[in-house]
Amino acid sequence: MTVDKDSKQNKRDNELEVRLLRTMMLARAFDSNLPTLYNKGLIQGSSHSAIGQEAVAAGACLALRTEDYVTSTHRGHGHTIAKGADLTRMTAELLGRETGFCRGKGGSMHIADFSVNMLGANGIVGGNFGIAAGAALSLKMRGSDAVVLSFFGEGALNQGAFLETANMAKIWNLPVIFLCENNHFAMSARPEDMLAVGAIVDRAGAVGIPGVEIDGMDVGAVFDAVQAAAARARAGEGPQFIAAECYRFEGHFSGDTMAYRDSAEADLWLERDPIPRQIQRLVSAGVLTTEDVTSMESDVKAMVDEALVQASAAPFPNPQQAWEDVYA
Amino acid sequence: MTVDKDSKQNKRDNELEVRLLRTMMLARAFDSNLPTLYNKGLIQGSSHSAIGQEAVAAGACLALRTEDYVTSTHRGHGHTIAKGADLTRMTAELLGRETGFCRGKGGSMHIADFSVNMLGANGIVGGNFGIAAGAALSLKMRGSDAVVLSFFGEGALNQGAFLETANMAKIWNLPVIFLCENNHFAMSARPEDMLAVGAIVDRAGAVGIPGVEIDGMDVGAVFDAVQAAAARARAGEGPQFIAAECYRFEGHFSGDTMAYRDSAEADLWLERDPIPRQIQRLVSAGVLTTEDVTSMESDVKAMVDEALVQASAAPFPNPQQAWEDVYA
Amino acid sequence: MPEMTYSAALNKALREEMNRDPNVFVMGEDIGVWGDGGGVFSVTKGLLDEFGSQRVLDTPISEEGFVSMGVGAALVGSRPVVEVMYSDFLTLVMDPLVNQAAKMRYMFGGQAKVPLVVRTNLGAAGGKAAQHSQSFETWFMHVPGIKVVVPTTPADAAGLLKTAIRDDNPVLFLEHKLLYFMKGEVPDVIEPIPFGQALIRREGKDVTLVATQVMLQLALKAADQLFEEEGIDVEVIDPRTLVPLDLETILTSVKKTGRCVIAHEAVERAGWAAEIGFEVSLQAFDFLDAPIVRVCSANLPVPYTKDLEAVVIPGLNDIKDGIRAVYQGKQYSRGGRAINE
Amino acid sequence: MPEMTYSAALNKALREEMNRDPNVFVMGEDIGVWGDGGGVFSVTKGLLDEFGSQRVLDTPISEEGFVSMGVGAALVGSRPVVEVMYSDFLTLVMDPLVNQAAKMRYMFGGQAKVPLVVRTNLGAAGGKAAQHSQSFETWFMHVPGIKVVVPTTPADAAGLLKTAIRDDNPVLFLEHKLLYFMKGEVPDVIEPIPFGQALIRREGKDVTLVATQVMLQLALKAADQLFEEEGIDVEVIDPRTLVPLDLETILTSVKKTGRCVIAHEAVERAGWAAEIGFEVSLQAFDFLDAPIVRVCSANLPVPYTKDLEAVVIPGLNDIKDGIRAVYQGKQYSRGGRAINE
Ligand SMILES: Cc1ncc(C[n+]2csc(CCOP(=O)(O)OP(=O)(O)O)c2C)c(N)n1
Ligand SMILES: Cc1ncc(C[n+]2csc(CCOP(=O)(O)OP(=O)(O)O)c2C)c(N)n1
Ligand SMILES: [Mg+2]
Ligand SMILES: [Mg+2]
Repeated sequence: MTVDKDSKQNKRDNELEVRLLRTMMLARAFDSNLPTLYNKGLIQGSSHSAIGQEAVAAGACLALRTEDYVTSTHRGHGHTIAKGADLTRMTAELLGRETGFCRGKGGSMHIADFSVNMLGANGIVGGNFGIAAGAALSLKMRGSDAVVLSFFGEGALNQGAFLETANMAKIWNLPVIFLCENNHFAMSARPEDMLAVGAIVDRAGAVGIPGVEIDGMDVGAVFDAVQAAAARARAGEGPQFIAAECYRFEGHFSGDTMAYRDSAEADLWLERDPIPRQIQRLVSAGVLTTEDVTSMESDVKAMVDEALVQASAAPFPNPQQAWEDVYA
Repeated sequence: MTVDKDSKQNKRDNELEVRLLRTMMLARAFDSNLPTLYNKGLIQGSSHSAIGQEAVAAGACLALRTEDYVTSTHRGHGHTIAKGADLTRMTAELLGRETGFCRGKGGSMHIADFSVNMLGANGIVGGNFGIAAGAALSLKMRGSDAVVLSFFGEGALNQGAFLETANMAKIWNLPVIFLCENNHFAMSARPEDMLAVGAIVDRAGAVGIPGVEIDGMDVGAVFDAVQAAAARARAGEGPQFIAAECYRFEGHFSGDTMAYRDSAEADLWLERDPIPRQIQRLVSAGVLTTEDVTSMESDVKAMVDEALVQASAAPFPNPQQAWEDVYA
Repeated sequence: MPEMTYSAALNKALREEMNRDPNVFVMGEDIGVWGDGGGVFSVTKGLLDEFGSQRVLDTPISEEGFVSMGVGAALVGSRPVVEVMYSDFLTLVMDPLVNQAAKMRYMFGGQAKVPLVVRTNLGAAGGKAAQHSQSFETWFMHVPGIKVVVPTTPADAAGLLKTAIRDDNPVLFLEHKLLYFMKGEVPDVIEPIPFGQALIRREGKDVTLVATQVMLQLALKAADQLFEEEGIDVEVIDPRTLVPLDLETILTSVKKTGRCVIAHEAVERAGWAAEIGFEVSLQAFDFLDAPIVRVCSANLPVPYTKDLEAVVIPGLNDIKDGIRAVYQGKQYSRGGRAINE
Repeated sequence: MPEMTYSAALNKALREEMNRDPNVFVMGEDIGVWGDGGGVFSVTKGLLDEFGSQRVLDTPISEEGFVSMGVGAALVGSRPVVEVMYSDFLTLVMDPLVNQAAKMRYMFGGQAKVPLVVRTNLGAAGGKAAQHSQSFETWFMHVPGIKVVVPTTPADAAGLLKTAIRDDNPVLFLEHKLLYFMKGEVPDVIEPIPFGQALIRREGKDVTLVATQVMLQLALKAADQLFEEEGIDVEVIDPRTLVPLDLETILTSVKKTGRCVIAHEAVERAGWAAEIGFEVSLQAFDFLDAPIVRVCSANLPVPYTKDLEAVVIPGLNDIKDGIRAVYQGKQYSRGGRAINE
């Protein structure tokens, strides 16, 4: 299955192509910093790097409107950045500061920015299926033409919540896009061992939802697929399913030695890194020079560094704040 | 999709055909008594009649061996009878007597006879999927060639537990048969409104399990399909799925006025009653005379009546017994 | 004031809230077309006709899914009222309730608001056995971030439901199967009843008795009988909401009476009687003239047959015995413990 | 006696049981090939190599499904040991545990036997926030039919796990994240340790302190420090199993000391300290010289950042304060209540 090209409303222009690249670079730069922050003891708990998967986050979020919603997973930094969240407040949250999006209460696993309709990462695998579908139900009821995109990993497809909510999304024809990031690992588990179907999209077939399988290492392909899906959902065609094939370049979380990983397989995927690929495309098309690229790279790095500086200057919450935010 | 005739091991002989009829008659006679028992205040709580669905219970259980297991639902009398449970102890359980299968602790909704490998009705819709698949896992591990058959209604297909356990049954190639009784109602809910797939078997496709759709009003068709599925499961071909199309002739439970039911639709199904159909078949084939049939009918009625007499004579449990059976 | 059933009162409150606020909608299994037009216990009767299938959603049998969709809908501006047919099935929706709804506002640092009501019904109702008779309200008292409502009278049911719907937090609204068709007076104009305000249902000077729902009804009967028969004057308190809990009213009463009984239908061990009893024993330490008594379900699953059910679920005589025990300063226990406990 | 970690001790017990009984098998997420060969906390390390993929099953992310398969397997003769990666995910398996495993023997009138062990880990472990830090053990005390084990030392973990596996009933075996890599002496030959036998970890005459797991460790430290610094002599009791509960040992101690502190990491409201505290306040009514003190997590979700986490989860000083309070006959509270409680 491939993307239905006809339903595309806009062609990607150069400005967009560059934004896609820049968004991926920013997400990469952000996650590249995690090990350092860890080693310095600045982050607690777990945080999960999405290095290698930036094309999915960037392509998807840039294909959405600001008023559209996304729900994310434990591996949510890229999604959050791509949806437009402020880097300093994100960093502050990871550092547990008062100025963080969650006032230091959430950390990486619960990063959320409601001001850009990013409804939150989730520590429960599969926990956001229903939240996404329910948000879509509300939007539909209230006559909004916004859509909801639910990011999730292929491992989450084995949660019963998927069947339940996708089924309801279909029978009620809800404007929700299920975007599966098949990064080929759920911790150490491989989809071929755990998913009793050949193709990821077959699982959507079980609930009658049309699915497409796309190259999740190609940011343009992701953008096109999501744009098309969003257009269909907005037009009242109901839920959509996209399986984006990608790869988790790093360990599940910091400290994962990946003893279970086959290095030959990994090498093949590392060659398909979505960032060099987009660079290559734009440079060879003459849209960017290599100098442009270098300066973009140092730009995003500077942004991430600056965010860290600013976030580090922010205070930790006052212990009394632990008692706040339980009830509205 | 139809049953794979080649995998049938035995042809149905006349003796079996008569046993199938008799089993259906017994199940019908048992459930026909429920309203009276209710009105007399002899049964508490809810019990669910499977009148109209006897072909599924009889065909399926007679196609299994004694050492094979079944799990059942809230609508489990027919399954229990067909698996070979003693009528008097069943009746005693419905009447809450000490001699009941569950010593009066379970009632209709938790009817179970472990001596014939009937692992219990279940008050939780979908609650038995995992129990069936887990039993199959244990059998496989221990090198048994018994299989497990899980009865469930089409409404249960919307429980996430189905996806989860069917998926594991498939990846681990377990000897379990998922037998969906599509009686076209889940209380007042219709499958066409609730199941986002055209064919019931498509849901099994989502987890790569081969499925057949059969006429659940034809006891022979059910027998053949289950026999074939059991043979495949026993031969190591893993989980099987059967959708038996049938109809709930009575209300969901006693007192259900069925205001939601379309009588024209019901009339069509009532004409397909599996019992007259099997009678017709056997009488016209000369296997049974109408006298034989009449005497079978009074036979089973006498059995049910006798069971009621005996069960009614049994004592209620001693209050002290409430404290027993919590822990082994 | 008109008399109506608990079920009809809930129905009225729901209808009025749906008329008042277009963001309120209801969903659940068989709440639309079942029976005489909505809901196994008729709470949603007539709503499908009045508000249409866009706001009255008959769901598939997918409890985890539709409760979690309620959370999502609440998060972006709707005010869903989701029905779970029996509270025993709360086992299936613990994740959306506990890990999502109750935590979102906190873990997102105040960004989120989850105005979700989940309605269901507690308790035994005669022969419904182990999987359709349970009372799980205590679990949710142990989960910060969710409110827990346990109304007994039709008027309270209606007024508290309005408050629940207008509350910006997740509310678990726990009805009781045996109350649905009991009647009581309900004001013509149903005003929201604030959470966290216990009611003294009967004044008395000798013993304080805290109870909810069916146990509250039995408690009132027990109090009247004991006053008549033995001159024991029992003050009966209905907390109405368990979270927030109006401990003040209870403490004030215990300080007056010096004796306290707590009755609930939930299993005794680790049930909420322990929580209230513990707090009372602390905060009224110097006022207590006798050990506190709790009258609760035995530590057993609920069996099917009548005589056994009666061993597990407390009845009128159990409550009377409990009151007499505390009055005489004796301990009270509903019978042997389960093996191996 | 060799020293080993809690995780290694569990691993050893599991391996020995798998060798002893071919019906024992393990399943769960990432228990086979993850990490250095099994389990996020290494409890199942090496088992896949030793016993093969027929008895060591790496599962999909389908908690409800695989726990319920554990129930089914147990029902027909296997002895499954099922791992749930974090106890927060128990929200997903409440139905198979509560409505199925715990009830089957009872509702089937003794026909069924469910020798199932579900292992998981409780508690906060530094920045794991609201969905990976919870302690739900109290919920299961409120469910007749299931046993609840909360081991603290490596030796207890190993011995109690053996008992759990040999028990013919469903057992919820609750480890603690912060204990996995703590060391202790473990006997060469691991004998099963009977359920329902509390241990006096430290004798003392002034105050009885009941605690489990991390709180128990802090309690022992607090006791030593307070004895040194202030001469308060604390008796520290480790119940080891919550169901069955050895209340006798606790009561005997309280009758001796006249004072009682109960500490747990679970949320205070409706946590098991209330249950034990309530029973103690009844059964040692005439022996108590001061109101019982509980030192528990605040009624809040667990926040991410360190300073806030420390407000919620009790620390050494909180326990010392609790002991001092009971010693001085004062009430103790860990701080303001959450809004609206
Ligand atoms: C309900 C639940 N089960 C298990 C976990 C532990 N866990 C965290 S991430 C993960 C793997 C998820 O795999 P996938 O959905 O493919 O997402 P990915 O990590 O690959 O992004 C697991 C098992 C969890 N957080 N929640
Ligand atoms: C988890 C759960 N949800 C809801 C119910 C209430 N309920 C009992 S039977 C039933 C309908 C089941 O439909 P189906 O699976 O088709 O079986 P049928 O009744 O048609 O035999 C419902 C909703 C229940 N018992 N358990
Ligand atoms: Mg993955
Ligand atoms: Mg049905």
